[in-house]
Amino acid sequence: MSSPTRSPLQRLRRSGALVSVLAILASFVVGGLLIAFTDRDTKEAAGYFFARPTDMLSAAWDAVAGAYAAMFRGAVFNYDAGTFLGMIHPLTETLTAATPLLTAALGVAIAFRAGLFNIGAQGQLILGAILSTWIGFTLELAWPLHLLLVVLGALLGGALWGGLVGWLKARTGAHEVILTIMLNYVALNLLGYLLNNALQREGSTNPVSPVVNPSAQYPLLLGPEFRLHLGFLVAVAATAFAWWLMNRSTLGFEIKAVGANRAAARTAGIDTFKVTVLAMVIAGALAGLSGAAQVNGTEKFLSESIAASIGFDAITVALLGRSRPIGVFFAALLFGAFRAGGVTMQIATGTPIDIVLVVQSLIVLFIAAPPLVRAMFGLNERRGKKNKNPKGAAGAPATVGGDQ
Amino acid sequence: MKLELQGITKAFGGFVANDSIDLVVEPGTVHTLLGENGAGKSTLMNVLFGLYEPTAGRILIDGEPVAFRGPGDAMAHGIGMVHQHFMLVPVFTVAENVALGDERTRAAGILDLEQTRRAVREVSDRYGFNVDPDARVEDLPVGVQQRVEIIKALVRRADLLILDEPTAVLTPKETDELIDIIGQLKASGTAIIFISHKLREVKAVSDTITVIRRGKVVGTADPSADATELASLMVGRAVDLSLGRRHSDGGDVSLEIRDLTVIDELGVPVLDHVDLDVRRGEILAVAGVQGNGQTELVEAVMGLTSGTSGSIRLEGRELLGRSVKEIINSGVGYVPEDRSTDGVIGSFSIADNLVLNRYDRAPVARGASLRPSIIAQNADEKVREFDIRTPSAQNTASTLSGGNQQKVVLAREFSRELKLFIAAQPTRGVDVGSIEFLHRRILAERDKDIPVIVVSTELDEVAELGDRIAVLFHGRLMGIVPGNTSREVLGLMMAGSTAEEAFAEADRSGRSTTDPDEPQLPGGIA
Amino acid sequence: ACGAAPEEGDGPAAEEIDYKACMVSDEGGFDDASFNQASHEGLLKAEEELGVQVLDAESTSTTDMGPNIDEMVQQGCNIIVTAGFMFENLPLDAAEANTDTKFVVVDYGYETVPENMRTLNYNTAEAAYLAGYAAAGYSKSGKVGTYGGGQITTVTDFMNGFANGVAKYNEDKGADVQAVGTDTFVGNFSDTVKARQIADNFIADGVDVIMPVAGPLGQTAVDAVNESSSPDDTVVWVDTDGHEYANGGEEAVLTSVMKKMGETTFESIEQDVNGEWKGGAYLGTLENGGVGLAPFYNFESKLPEGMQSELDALKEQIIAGEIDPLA
Amino acid sequence: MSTRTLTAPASTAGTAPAAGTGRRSLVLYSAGALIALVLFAFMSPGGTATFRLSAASDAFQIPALPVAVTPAGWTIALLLLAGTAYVLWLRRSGRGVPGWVPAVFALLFVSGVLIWMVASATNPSISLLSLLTGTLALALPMVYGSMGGLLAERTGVVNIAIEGQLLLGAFAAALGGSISGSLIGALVSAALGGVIVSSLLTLFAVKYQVNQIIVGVVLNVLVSGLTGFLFGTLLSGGAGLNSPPRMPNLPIPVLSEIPILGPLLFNQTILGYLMFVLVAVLWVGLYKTRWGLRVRAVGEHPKAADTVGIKVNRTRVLNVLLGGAVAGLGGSFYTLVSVSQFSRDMTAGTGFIALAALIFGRWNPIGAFLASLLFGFATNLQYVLSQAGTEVPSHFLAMLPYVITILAVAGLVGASRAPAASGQPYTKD
Ligand SMILES: Nc1ncnc2c1ncn2[C@@H]1O[C@H](COP(=O)(O)OP(=O)(O)OP(=O)(O)O)[C@@H](O)[C@H]1O
Ligand SMILES: Nc1ncnc2c1ncn2[C@@H]1O[C@H](COP(=O)(O)OP(=O)(O)OP(=O)(O)O)[C@@H](O)[C@H]1O
Ligand SMILES: [Mg+2]
Ligand SMILES: [Mg+2]
Repeated sequence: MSSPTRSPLQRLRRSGALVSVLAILASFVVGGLLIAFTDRDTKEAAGYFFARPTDMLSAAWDAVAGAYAAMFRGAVFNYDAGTFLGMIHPLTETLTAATPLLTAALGVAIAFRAGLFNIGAQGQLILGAILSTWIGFTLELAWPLHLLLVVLGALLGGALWGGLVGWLKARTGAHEVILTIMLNYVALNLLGYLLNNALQREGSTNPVSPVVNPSAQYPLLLGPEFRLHLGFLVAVAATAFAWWLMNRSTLGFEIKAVGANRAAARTAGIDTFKVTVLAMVIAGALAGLSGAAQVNGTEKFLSESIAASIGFDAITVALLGRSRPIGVFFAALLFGAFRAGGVTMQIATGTPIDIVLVVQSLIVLFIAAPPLVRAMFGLNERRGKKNKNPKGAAGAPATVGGDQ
Repeated sequence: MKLELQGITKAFGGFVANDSIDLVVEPGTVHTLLGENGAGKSTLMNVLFGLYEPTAGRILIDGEPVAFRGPGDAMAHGIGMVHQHFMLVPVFTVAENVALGDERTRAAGILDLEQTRRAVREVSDRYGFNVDPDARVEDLPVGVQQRVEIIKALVRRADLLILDEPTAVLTPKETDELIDIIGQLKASGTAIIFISHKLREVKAVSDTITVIRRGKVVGTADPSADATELASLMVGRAVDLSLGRRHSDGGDVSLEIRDLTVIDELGVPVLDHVDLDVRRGEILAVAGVQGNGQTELVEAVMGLTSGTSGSIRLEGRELLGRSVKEIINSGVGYVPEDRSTDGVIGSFSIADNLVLNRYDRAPVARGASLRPSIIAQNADEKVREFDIRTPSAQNTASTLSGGNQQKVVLAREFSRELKLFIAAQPTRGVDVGSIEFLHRRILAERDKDIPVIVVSTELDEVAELGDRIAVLFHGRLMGIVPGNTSREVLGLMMAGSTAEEAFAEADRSGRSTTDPDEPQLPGGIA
Repeated sequence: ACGAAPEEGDGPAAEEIDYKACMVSDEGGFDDASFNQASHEGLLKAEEELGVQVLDAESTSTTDMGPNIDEMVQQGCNIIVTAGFMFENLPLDAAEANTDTKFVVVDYGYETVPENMRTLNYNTAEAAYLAGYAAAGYSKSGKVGTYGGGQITTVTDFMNGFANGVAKYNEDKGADVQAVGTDTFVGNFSDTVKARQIADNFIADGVDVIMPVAGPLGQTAVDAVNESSSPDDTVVWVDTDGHEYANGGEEAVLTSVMKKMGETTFESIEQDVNGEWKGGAYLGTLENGGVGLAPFYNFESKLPEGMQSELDALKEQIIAGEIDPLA
Repeated sequence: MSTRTLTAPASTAGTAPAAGTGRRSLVLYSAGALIALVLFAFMSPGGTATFRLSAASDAFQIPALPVAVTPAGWTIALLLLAGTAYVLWLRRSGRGVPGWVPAVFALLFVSGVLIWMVASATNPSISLLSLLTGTLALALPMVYGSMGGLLAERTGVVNIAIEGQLLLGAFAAALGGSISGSLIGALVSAALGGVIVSSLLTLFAVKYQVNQIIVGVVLNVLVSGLTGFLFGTLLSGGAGLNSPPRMPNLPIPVLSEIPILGPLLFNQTILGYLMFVLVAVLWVGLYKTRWGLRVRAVGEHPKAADTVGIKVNRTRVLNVLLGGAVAGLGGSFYTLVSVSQFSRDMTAGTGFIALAALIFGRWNPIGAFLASLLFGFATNLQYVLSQAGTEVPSHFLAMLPYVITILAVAGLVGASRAPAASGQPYTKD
């Protein structure tokens, strides 16, 4: 909905920034408990808890504080680094990790707004990666042109895979959840096949592609010391585009209308077939863009695990961002930070990386349930101020099934 | 059973929907609640039925205070309710719906639907309902669904029956039948609370009338009071129920429908070779019992049906085969019969709903971009012009009451240059105050020399608005008759007589073929 | 929860030295029952026996691998072990940029290996060839089988070597033992139900020796064999010695194709700790003991007469280059 | 757009996958027949395809079934052509296509593909029996998952967290089984594991009305992280916490001796038998009992249920919890039957396939069961064929189950409608 009178900042405040902060805090506390309970030193000290209880408490505290401090150093600002560049290095890692998440999540979010639960970012990303790899190593072109072609290829690959879902859904009514899940696997196997055949690196027996030509790579933004590449700016541009699309464009209006009330949209003359297909095409194209960021930005070659879990994380990111482009942007940064911070935390303190998943999911849950957070922190729940329309607020289709 | 409500107050957050309401319902009487949309009638009934917990006040049954923790308790005390929006599970059969919550079972919780079927048949026979217990509810016409709701209450032996706007979707004949049934129930000692916006039937059934305005009881009225009086009491200002309209013969034929046939998914023709002309500046009212092809007629014109053949020409231009968008853009305005499903998008702002079918055209759009300032400005204008009751046009449409949602739809359609205006059931469930407003706006459109089609199952509305009246039965056109044709004749046509047969029949029975209420003006264009 | 509090200054058991040995896994993690785990055990052995400090990191995706290596460098690691081909050129780049740090790369190689790097590769086909030969000799049904987790070289080398060993047996003995499943892949390294079903299909088909090359999924074959109606069904385990390593391995594992990643990883660390770093490309073979066939334990007696000596002879031929196990 | 919409969103009942009608299925029929003609008849690899009907280990050996490939191919192709003509004729004369037509058509087509693929393998002989037993085994966790999902979704609570329920079930079975040393202990813990996920789902989705899809998606991640974390810190410590007891097969005397059917149906684990019982009980429960009537009402029209005194949210909570127990039990299959220990993310996306099966089966227990079987069949077909040494590259074989599902959903089943209230929290004032 276009609500030009409210700025994003105001909306953030209204959505209860305090609750969000508390939600994050609560998640870290739960994660901290897990860390403490499984920490080796803490367990050791617990063995003689009654003899010297402070040992256990301080051991627990050390474990938790150490882990989180390391995470902060790895994701935001490394106060231990000797140089300024070293200090801001973590931040650039966060941005790098956020890049593919961001575009894929934008795609998921746009599909959500059209009432489509797109679990297929993974497959769309893979198709984008396949095409951008292929263009990236077979062609010999000058830099900006080659990269441009790569990006177009990525968009096209994802758009095809997403559009196929939209088309099948609109044509046959087949459920998009089934279609996207199945197509993820088809894409993965297609990738595996190509990596053992047409896309296999010469002289290699492993399923990896050749390295893409330098002219097909996103140039590094801050020099060779940093992995941050132009793909990040492309993702920022994609966010701006998505914002315009969803808040200012006629197509976005149609997408939202179809997502909110298909019958009314049809009555108002909106071509629901076209919108369903286009929404999935755009969603797929954005996920495809993540494929380009992976291949032509960070990895430089294609492998079977090119999509990692980006396509699935993107769903969470999109939901956390309430399917609003700006929200998705910040959610992607948060998840990027976890990714970057998790690396340092794991190495510096030996805390298993899985804890990051736990904390991440708790954050999403708590942020989505403000009354729970208020209750946990003993803040009085304001009566009658009920979360009136939670499903609308979250921006996800409420149902998996059914043509709304 | 004697029911007393004492000081019932119900607040939603800060908003007080019921403000210490007192009410006494005597056994074997019909007590009518009258009030505008949003006056708080349904809320009060929901409190009584245990669906809402009252903020204050108490309920007494036969002098004993009772407390309901849920509808189960209310039913246990002999209260039955037919809700304004039917509480039937569409995919269930009648028997399953009736059984729900009060199931007969055999061992191990296995349903014994036979017992329920028997009970349904019993009640159905007693009151002549003619309901098949094994029919699936979603396949039934609304009138029958209504009866299923009543059966549900009766099978549970309700001593007090609440009927919340039971006639909103009924045809005149069904309404008459319902009134009969209410009479029978009353005679058997059942107390009835009746809610309706239709003053004619209110006058027909009520023993007592209580008028509610903005959550408060503002008085009682005598059923013999005249309609205008009741309306004024209800709205709190003088209401002029007669539109004082002039008849119009219309100008040139603008819309020509020829041989229009619509075949549904099962291959059954739901519209059968219909020919219709609509002239500039006239209102053609299309009457007919729900499910006889009116919906398909307007949807065919709008390009919303498939399996359509024939020809629909607007000013000589063929509409059939064009997309909905092209049809809208060629100047057809449309008020769909189900506003909340087809008319507005509940989660969109009122402002966005006001441009729902011209969001992609200048001035609302520039190229592929929307212009929020134009949308906002348009909204402010329309909210003022159409008196849409809302604190802000940025609120979502779902926060509006039905009448106000309808105003949004109308405002949207009237903000374009129209060449044809179609309104289906424009005032269904809307209170008299709003009806007056909506009717005036539709007439004003006609007077701008635009051809208008109004589809309604409401004979009052048909007679009120129609310059000519077309009647559909089983997808076929029974005839087109003058606007002042009597209810009697229209009723016969809606039951399947052709116009000639109907006039002959009415003549034979010696009744008037014209409506005495209708000022009989000879031709002449306004 | 009671007991005496330790006194201040109580150190760990091993004599700690100022040396950081570090390892980064690929997506499999350190409990993949395969190359990550085996190499990691070498690292843990170094911690215990050499007193080095250990840092380790699991990569959750390829995207984490670079940062993990960088972080290890930041942490001042003396030696960094990476396992798996997925690391590609990352260790090489890091080695070139950090010449003071040693790198050990498991299961991947480069044309030119810098001085501060040692690549560890294993010619598993050699040992798998022997296993295939032994399996063919053992099989009563005349059917043996193998399947992989995914179609990658480190997996298919085992499978092809095994199949060639079976063929060799047929050739030498004029037998007709079938090797099935050489193109059968679970499709991942985690879905136990699928892996188990493949093993069950094999068994139903009369296959009585199964060689699963699928990391943690290998356990499903051991369980399938232990629960099958025929006591003769067996498994050829890979990477480690399944007799000790697999759950229920004593009764099920005919032999194992060992790929001694733990030993060689440990050895690499030990070299550097002792100032004897050599670097370069290491290739584990039958000859140098980097790969090998585990003992047959209880199954020794069930093998055909003279099998052990035939295997020894084959081994010699392979070492001498007379047989190419992958041909 | 019709009178219906005045009351409540219309919805279809839980009927089993209905016959495909409409133009698109006609296209599909023709395409199927044409492919059959080209592939099975004209491009027939010839020779004989052998289908073995008993396992090598079976006491009772049934002779294998040899099929002459070319004649069989022609027969099938011609039958399919005839079928297409029949459908065309039915539609021309304005009649509906009976439900058995697409079923028989699909069966013939699949048989054709099967014969063709087997015949082109290096060793043109497969075991039909292990193809079928494997179908059941592969389907089992999916069936439990989709039944768990069904229990929740029938009350209008969307359950994306099936994957998490299976995984925590598998984990809990391993842990609980190891600690208690008993199968009962393992099963109870598995059910509890599923219930834990469910209780989080109800806490957030029912009590706090968080969008159900969000909760489900996130719970999967949470469980993956949590089990991964505990696996690393708790189970793999060598403390014997990851060695659950095994669940043996319990062949039913006599019955299990019946050729084909015996090994297929009467030589199962407890979980295997329970699966059949579960599907049957759920079907009867849902469509024939008071409980089922109420559950369906809550999922279709909670307000209507409320107005007749049914406690909507209580029903939802109970059902979601029960569904969690069911899915959790299914998860125990991983650690008690498939393999003897827990490993990271071992459910490998089965929960999502179960979700797809649930939708594919139109929220009907039998439909979901059949959908799971189809999926299990296609998966095992892939393995059986590659074992026989087919020419088709393994990656394409691996696509088989997914492609078949897409074709089936898009071609035959079309739109399936969820319970009408699905995803909508229920509140009243
Ligand atoms: N659940 C609710 N929460 C908040 N406000 C509500 C709720 N239900 C009703 N209201 C408000 O209470 C008022 C009374 O509504 P109610 O439905 O009782 O009116 P009504 O008299 O039945 O109107 P109508 O004639 O249109 O049916 C309305 O203004 C409405 O906005
Ligand atoms: N939970 C709620 N919170 C706030 N407002 C509500 C709630 N439920 C209903 N309302 C509001 O109650 C008002 C009246 O509802 P109601 O359904 O009675 O409308 P209505 O005027 O009767 O329309 P119609 O006659 O077409 O049904 C509407 O404004 C609706 O938005
Ligand atoms: Mg009302
Ligand atoms: Mg109303």
